[in-house]
Amino acid sequence: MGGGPTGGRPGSGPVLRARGLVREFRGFRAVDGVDLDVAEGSVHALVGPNGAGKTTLFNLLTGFLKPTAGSVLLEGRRELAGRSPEAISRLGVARSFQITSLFAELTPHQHVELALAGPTGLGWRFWRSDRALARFAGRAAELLAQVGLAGHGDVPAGSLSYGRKRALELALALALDPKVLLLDEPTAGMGVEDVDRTIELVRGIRAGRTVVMVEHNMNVVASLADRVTVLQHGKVLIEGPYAEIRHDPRVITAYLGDSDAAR
Amino acid sequence: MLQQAFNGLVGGSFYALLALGLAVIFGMLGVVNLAHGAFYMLGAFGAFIALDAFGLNFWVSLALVPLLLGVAGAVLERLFVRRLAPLDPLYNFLFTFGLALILQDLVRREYGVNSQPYPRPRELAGTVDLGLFTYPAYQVFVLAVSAVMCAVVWVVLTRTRVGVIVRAATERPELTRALGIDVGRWVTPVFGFGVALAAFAGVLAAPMRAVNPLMGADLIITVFAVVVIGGLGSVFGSVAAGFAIGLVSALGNLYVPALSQILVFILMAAVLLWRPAGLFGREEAFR
Amino acid sequence: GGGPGGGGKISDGGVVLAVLNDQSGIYADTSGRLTIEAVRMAVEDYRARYGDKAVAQKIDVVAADHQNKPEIANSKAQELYDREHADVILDVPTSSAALAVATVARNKKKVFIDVGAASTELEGKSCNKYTFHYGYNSYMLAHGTGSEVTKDGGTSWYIVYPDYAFGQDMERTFSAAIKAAGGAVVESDPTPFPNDNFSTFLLKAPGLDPKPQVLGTMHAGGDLVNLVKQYNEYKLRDKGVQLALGLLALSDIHSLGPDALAGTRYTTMWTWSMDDQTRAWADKFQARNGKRPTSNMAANYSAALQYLEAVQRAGTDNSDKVVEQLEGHTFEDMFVRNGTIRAQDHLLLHDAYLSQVKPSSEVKEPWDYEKVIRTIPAAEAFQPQPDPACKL
Amino acid sequence: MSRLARSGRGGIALLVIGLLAALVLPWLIYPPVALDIACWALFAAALDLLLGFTGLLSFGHAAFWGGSAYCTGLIALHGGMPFPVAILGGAAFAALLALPIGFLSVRLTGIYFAMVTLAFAQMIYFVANQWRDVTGGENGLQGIPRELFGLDLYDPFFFYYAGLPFVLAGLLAAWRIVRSPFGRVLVSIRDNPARARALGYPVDRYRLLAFVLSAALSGTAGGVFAIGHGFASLDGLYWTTSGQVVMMVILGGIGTLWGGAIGAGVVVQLQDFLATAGFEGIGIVTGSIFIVIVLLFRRGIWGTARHLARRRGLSPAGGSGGGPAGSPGLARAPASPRPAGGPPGATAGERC
Amino acid sequence: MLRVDGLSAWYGEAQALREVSMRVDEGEIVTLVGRNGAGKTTLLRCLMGLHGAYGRTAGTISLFDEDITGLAPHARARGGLGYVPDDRGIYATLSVEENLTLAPVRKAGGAAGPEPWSLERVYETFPHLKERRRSPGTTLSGGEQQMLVLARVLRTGARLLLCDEPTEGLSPLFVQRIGEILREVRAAGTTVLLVEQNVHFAATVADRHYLLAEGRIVESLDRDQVREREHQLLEYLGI
Ligand SMILES: Nc1ncnc2c1ncn2[C@@H]1O[C@H](COP(=O)(O)OP(=O)(O)OP(=O)(O)O)[C@@H](O)[C@H]1O
Ligand SMILES: Nc1ncnc2c1ncn2[C@@H]1O[C@H](COP(=O)(O)OP(=O)(O)OP(=O)(O)O)[C@@H](O)[C@H]1O
Ligand SMILES: [Mg+2]
Ligand SMILES: [Mg+2]
Repeated sequence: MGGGPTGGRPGSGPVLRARGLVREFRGFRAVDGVDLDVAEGSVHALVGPNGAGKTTLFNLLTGFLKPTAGSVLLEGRRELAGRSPEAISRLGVARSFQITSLFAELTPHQHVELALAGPTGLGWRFWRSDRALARFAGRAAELLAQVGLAGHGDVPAGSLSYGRKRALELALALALDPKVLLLDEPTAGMGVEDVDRTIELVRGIRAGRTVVMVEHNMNVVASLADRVTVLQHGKVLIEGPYAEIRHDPRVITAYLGDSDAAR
Repeated sequence: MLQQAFNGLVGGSFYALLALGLAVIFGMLGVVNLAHGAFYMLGAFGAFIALDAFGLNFWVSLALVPLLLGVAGAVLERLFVRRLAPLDPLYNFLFTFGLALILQDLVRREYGVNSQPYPRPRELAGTVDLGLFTYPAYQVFVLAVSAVMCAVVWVVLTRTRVGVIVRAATERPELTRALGIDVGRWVTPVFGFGVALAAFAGVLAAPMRAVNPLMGADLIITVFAVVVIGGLGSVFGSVAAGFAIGLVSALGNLYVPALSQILVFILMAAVLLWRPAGLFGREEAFR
Repeated sequence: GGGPGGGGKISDGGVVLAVLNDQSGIYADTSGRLTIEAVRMAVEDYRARYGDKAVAQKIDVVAADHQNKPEIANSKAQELYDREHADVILDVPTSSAALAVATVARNKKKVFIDVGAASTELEGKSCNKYTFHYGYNSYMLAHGTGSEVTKDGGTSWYIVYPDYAFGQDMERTFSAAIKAAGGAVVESDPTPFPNDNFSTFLLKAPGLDPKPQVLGTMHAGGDLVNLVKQYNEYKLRDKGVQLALGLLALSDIHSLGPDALAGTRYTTMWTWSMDDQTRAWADKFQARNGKRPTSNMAANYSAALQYLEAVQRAGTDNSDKVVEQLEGHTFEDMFVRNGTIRAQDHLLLHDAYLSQVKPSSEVKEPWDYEKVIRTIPAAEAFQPQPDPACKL
Repeated sequence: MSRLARSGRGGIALLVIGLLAALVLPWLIYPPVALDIACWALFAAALDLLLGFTGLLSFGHAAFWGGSAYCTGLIALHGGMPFPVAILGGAAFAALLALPIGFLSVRLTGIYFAMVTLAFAQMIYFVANQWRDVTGGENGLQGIPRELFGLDLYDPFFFYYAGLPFVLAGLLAAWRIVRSPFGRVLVSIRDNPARARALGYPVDRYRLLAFVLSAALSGTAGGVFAIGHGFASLDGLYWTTSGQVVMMVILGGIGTLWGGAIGAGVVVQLQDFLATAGFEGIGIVTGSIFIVIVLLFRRGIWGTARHLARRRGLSPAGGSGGGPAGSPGLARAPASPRPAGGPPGATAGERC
Repeated sequence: MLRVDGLSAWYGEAQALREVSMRVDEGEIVTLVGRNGAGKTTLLRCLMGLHGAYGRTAGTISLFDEDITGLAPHARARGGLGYVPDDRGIYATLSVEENLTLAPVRKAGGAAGPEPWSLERVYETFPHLKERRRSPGTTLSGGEQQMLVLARVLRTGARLLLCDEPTEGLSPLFVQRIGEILREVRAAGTTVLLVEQNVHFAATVADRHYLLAEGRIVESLDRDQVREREHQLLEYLGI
């Protein structure tokens, strides 16, 4: 597969480089020898049929699962495989969850504050007042507005509707201000309006950042992705710009179908 | 040595039976039943009262007492446990703790803390020749009966849909209803059954152990450790761990008496640190 | 209770006896509520004896339940002395509770007569001027059985004991007594506490080398019942291993049925069926309470009575004066024979009894299970010398 | 924000009331009992720090309370130190003890965590039981002195005021911890550990710190208790002690911090009352209280009061989260039995 | 077949549904569309009898001309309702196959209605599930879980399916496949009430649309209007 420069700015090496990643679940290989290069500054889409191993791959990249074999290099230097999720997050690789994962009792506002406070080490200060967190309030409000949650910042996240939870999920990933942002189906469950806003949002934040996204919504992929990797049965089927892969017959039979139904 | 091992299995059969009841109730209803020890005690007292007040012999008690207590357990489920089921498991944990205190104290007030006499059934007074050694008949009986009981329960739970339905009902009661299952109809008898198992163990214990209000209180902590070692909720794991712990503690008493008091706890801590869900527990998916 | 006499000889207008014990836990049957009744009987007997000449005209009996928790015993003891104006606290089973109350007694300078606890520490390093130990202790229990049974020919022993301080004390004293009497301890094993499965030890016993003649156990209550039930299951008696017990309560015999224990020997401080005097008192007790008294109840009766007698002799309930009267006092009563309260450590020395369980064929009336086979004289029954750690 | 401000002002009023209550307590009730209440209140708050705010139900906190009691006692007894030093030493010992225990147990949650902490506590109990040369076995460690520079503090009334500063400082610390950025992180970990990880928070280390802090506070309480009674007993290490403090927290209301103090007051007073009431059914009474609380007042005393106050207040949202169904919104899942650290997304349907 | 009259629902004090009236006829596929938070999920929960745990409701619901307003969820399920929740509702403690076979199958040969799907048919249609049938339910990938829920409800032979966003997280190919399946089951006599964010998809399968906004039905487009007024619909959704 591709080792060459892939989209983004020429000359910059891959910010994330996976080699021979394998993950087995009791003999079942969910990810089966994946090589992946994500160029710095690019938006890299990961698509593939359900159960192809996309989320599992994300879990491997972010430390939520330990790979059975293989390595992941961040910026060509740091080995990520074997590190804990929190350590990887600290290194600037943030993720969102496919199945919404929030703090039911905290408000969206508090969610974002927590995400913002993480890198400052403020979280350890058990002797300080939590009013110290207020210094992130402004930025938090901004982020919530960006994802369309402006009016919903102060109710417990548990009582948000499904779509709004998805939006909050996105805001959290953004708040970490990561070098590499891994989004697992960011637009799933969102209304059409929000999908468009999310596209704009990702476009807006990609400056100075790398985005890897799993997405089944081809409109989103088409309008955002510089490169697309198609996974199937845990292996890379093909990789290339969207315009190329969408006509590949293998992709059409395995994934897209006749493109009419694609969003 | 062989005899010691055998004797460990006999001791283990009580752990296994009690752990089985706990595992049924926990694994399927998500209720950590702290009153399990109290029901065991009530089983033994039931046998005592049946003999003392009604002249009913051991065999009648062995059938009747678990039945009655099972019904009582079902009633409890209907009235209380169910109301707490949708909440945090902590609440049922506390509810059954309170229940245990009350039951224990009621029996104590009625009969005092001293042990009550209960004779061995005449039919099992002798010893049996097991080839390599002879052994008290009653203990052989206990081992056999509890092994059969555990096997039967295990088969019933794995071969029928009861287990599946009740587990589903516990995990998401509302959704399970929405799938067309009348949750209550299934859950109540299962709770009753778990209680009946405790009572059954209690009746079995009456002829060979001290029958007093506190007999369940201390035992139950060990049994909890057993269930955790086996994997909370895993019926097979609990039973296997029950027998295994019986064996280990018998041998532990023999070889490292200094540690005998904490052996079970050491084992439990070790197992949990190695396999956080217990030996046969199900690990959770990451998603 | 009495601050140093405010004019009258009896402080606060009366004498208050406080019973602090376990009314709802594991000692509720041996000690518990009926012990209070026993103390009331002592008060009545005192009144009957002295009538108008009684120094203490107004006597109250109050009670509290320490729930087997030392901190409750501690707070309650303070409260009994301070608020209930108790002049003496009686009973207090569980050694940690007893020791805690002893400290309170020392600080408050008020009398405490412990009956319920077995620990020898009460007359050892925790002894104090106001604390008395009455009735029995672990030395008496262990030493009596250990040496008497050995002298009777049971010379090789296998000892099992619950693994906590009481059991460890018992084991030590037992072994010493056996050796002093010319016997040998083949092996001794600690058992978990509490425990309901003793088969490991029981199976092991006959196989030891040399084979022990006596299995000595230091267990109590439910553990003891478990052990004996299993002892009989394994038919150890038929295999030539006799049973000797460190501690046996009447109720345990009742639980097990006399035949399960027939012939078993143990040491006791008192039995209701011992002689006519004790029977008369036990009948009175039963008429009143519907039950036979335990030895602990009898001991409390005696302790209360002897306290009141001391008040009578002192002519006041002032603690220091009463303690003076108690120290070195030699006496007998329904419970105590050849009794002396040793001045150096406040331990009551009196006769103890090596007893044996009757087979059911000899049991003539309910609860008549015990037969005294030998009196252990007061001088031998308890520690011959006061513990040097005790400084009053 | 306005809600914060409001609760701030209300909080100060309550603080003053609480402080006054603490100061006059020994006038109202028997001083040794008052001291017991104060100690248990701190112990309960320390446990609530873990149960209510970190979502970990420890059934082994007796190890820290009792362990510190022994350590405090030994320092005072053999070290001849003034009692404040002994108490601090005890608290430090508890924290030290919590380090390995916590390190091994914080990886588990729910019932598993409860069981492992119970197991460790039982081990400590048996060690203390057998190591009688140091601990005095079941006789306990008796005669712990409570001198302070020659001052006679044997009068429990005076000692109450000598011990109170420790308790108050401990409570203050607990309050600070809960209302700190650290406390916020704990709540988030309680709600969803996987999410907290993804945000870069090392969950286990946070839990461990919470565990150690909680142990240190429990140790402070246990130390004052030991000095106050003049002894340390095995009873303090037994699992019933852990059970009792859990009961206090629940009675007061999980996650309310101050509720524990009320729970402590009720339980200790009740025990004191039952000791002389002549009603030989402590189990029946305590058991019934448990059941009534669980069935009718799940928020606990403080929690119920706070709920009513809020309902009467303006904010309709109250405090209750979006918890599922019938849950009256109080205490959140501290002991979810199934997932051992799994993200709730995997199991908890309606949550998030 | 389904009639809703004046249905309102609250979460505590907040009203989520306001006087919703609607009907679904036998053999139709009807979609409910609306922005996030419009109340779609709430409506389905009310129909299934699941809202009681969250707050109060008012109004009446009838199925086959029978008032089912007061019935428990399991009684409604027996009456022919099948439910696909928006959070998928997979049991973590059950294996995939146990998840599938949990719900009782409506007896064949009873009242008219679709033939319940056999296990073989399920596995044929969703080969993924067959492969993973022994795994715990929640270890499935997001999309596989979605298949599992749909298969579960088809297996019961429910006559009216309430599906909350069944295509969320599915690959384009599979979305297409779901569309086919829905048309297929309709042909076999199943009626479907569908909540959908994917309007294109909705337009391809549905006979009618209800538009929900802030808890109210604001528009109802029937069979003939659907195609021509699609743009209006999209507009309403903010596109
Ligand atoms: N913990 C696990 N145990 C067993 N199998 C697993 C586990 N996690 C994932 N799998 C399996 O691995 C495969 C890949 O899953 P993954 O979640 O990565 O798919 P995906 O590509 O994200 O699919 P989707 O688009 O549906 O989300 C699936 O078949 C799934 O069942
Ligand atoms: N558990 C809850 N507690 C309080 N309010 C809730 C709860 N669930 C939903 N709501 C509120 O009810 C309203 C309707 O929510 P509902 O989930 O029905 O919307 P929806 O149309 O399904 O949205 P989505 O497309 O995002 O799933 C929303 O304003 C939401 O915030
Ligand atoms: Mg996925
Ligand atoms: Mg919805």
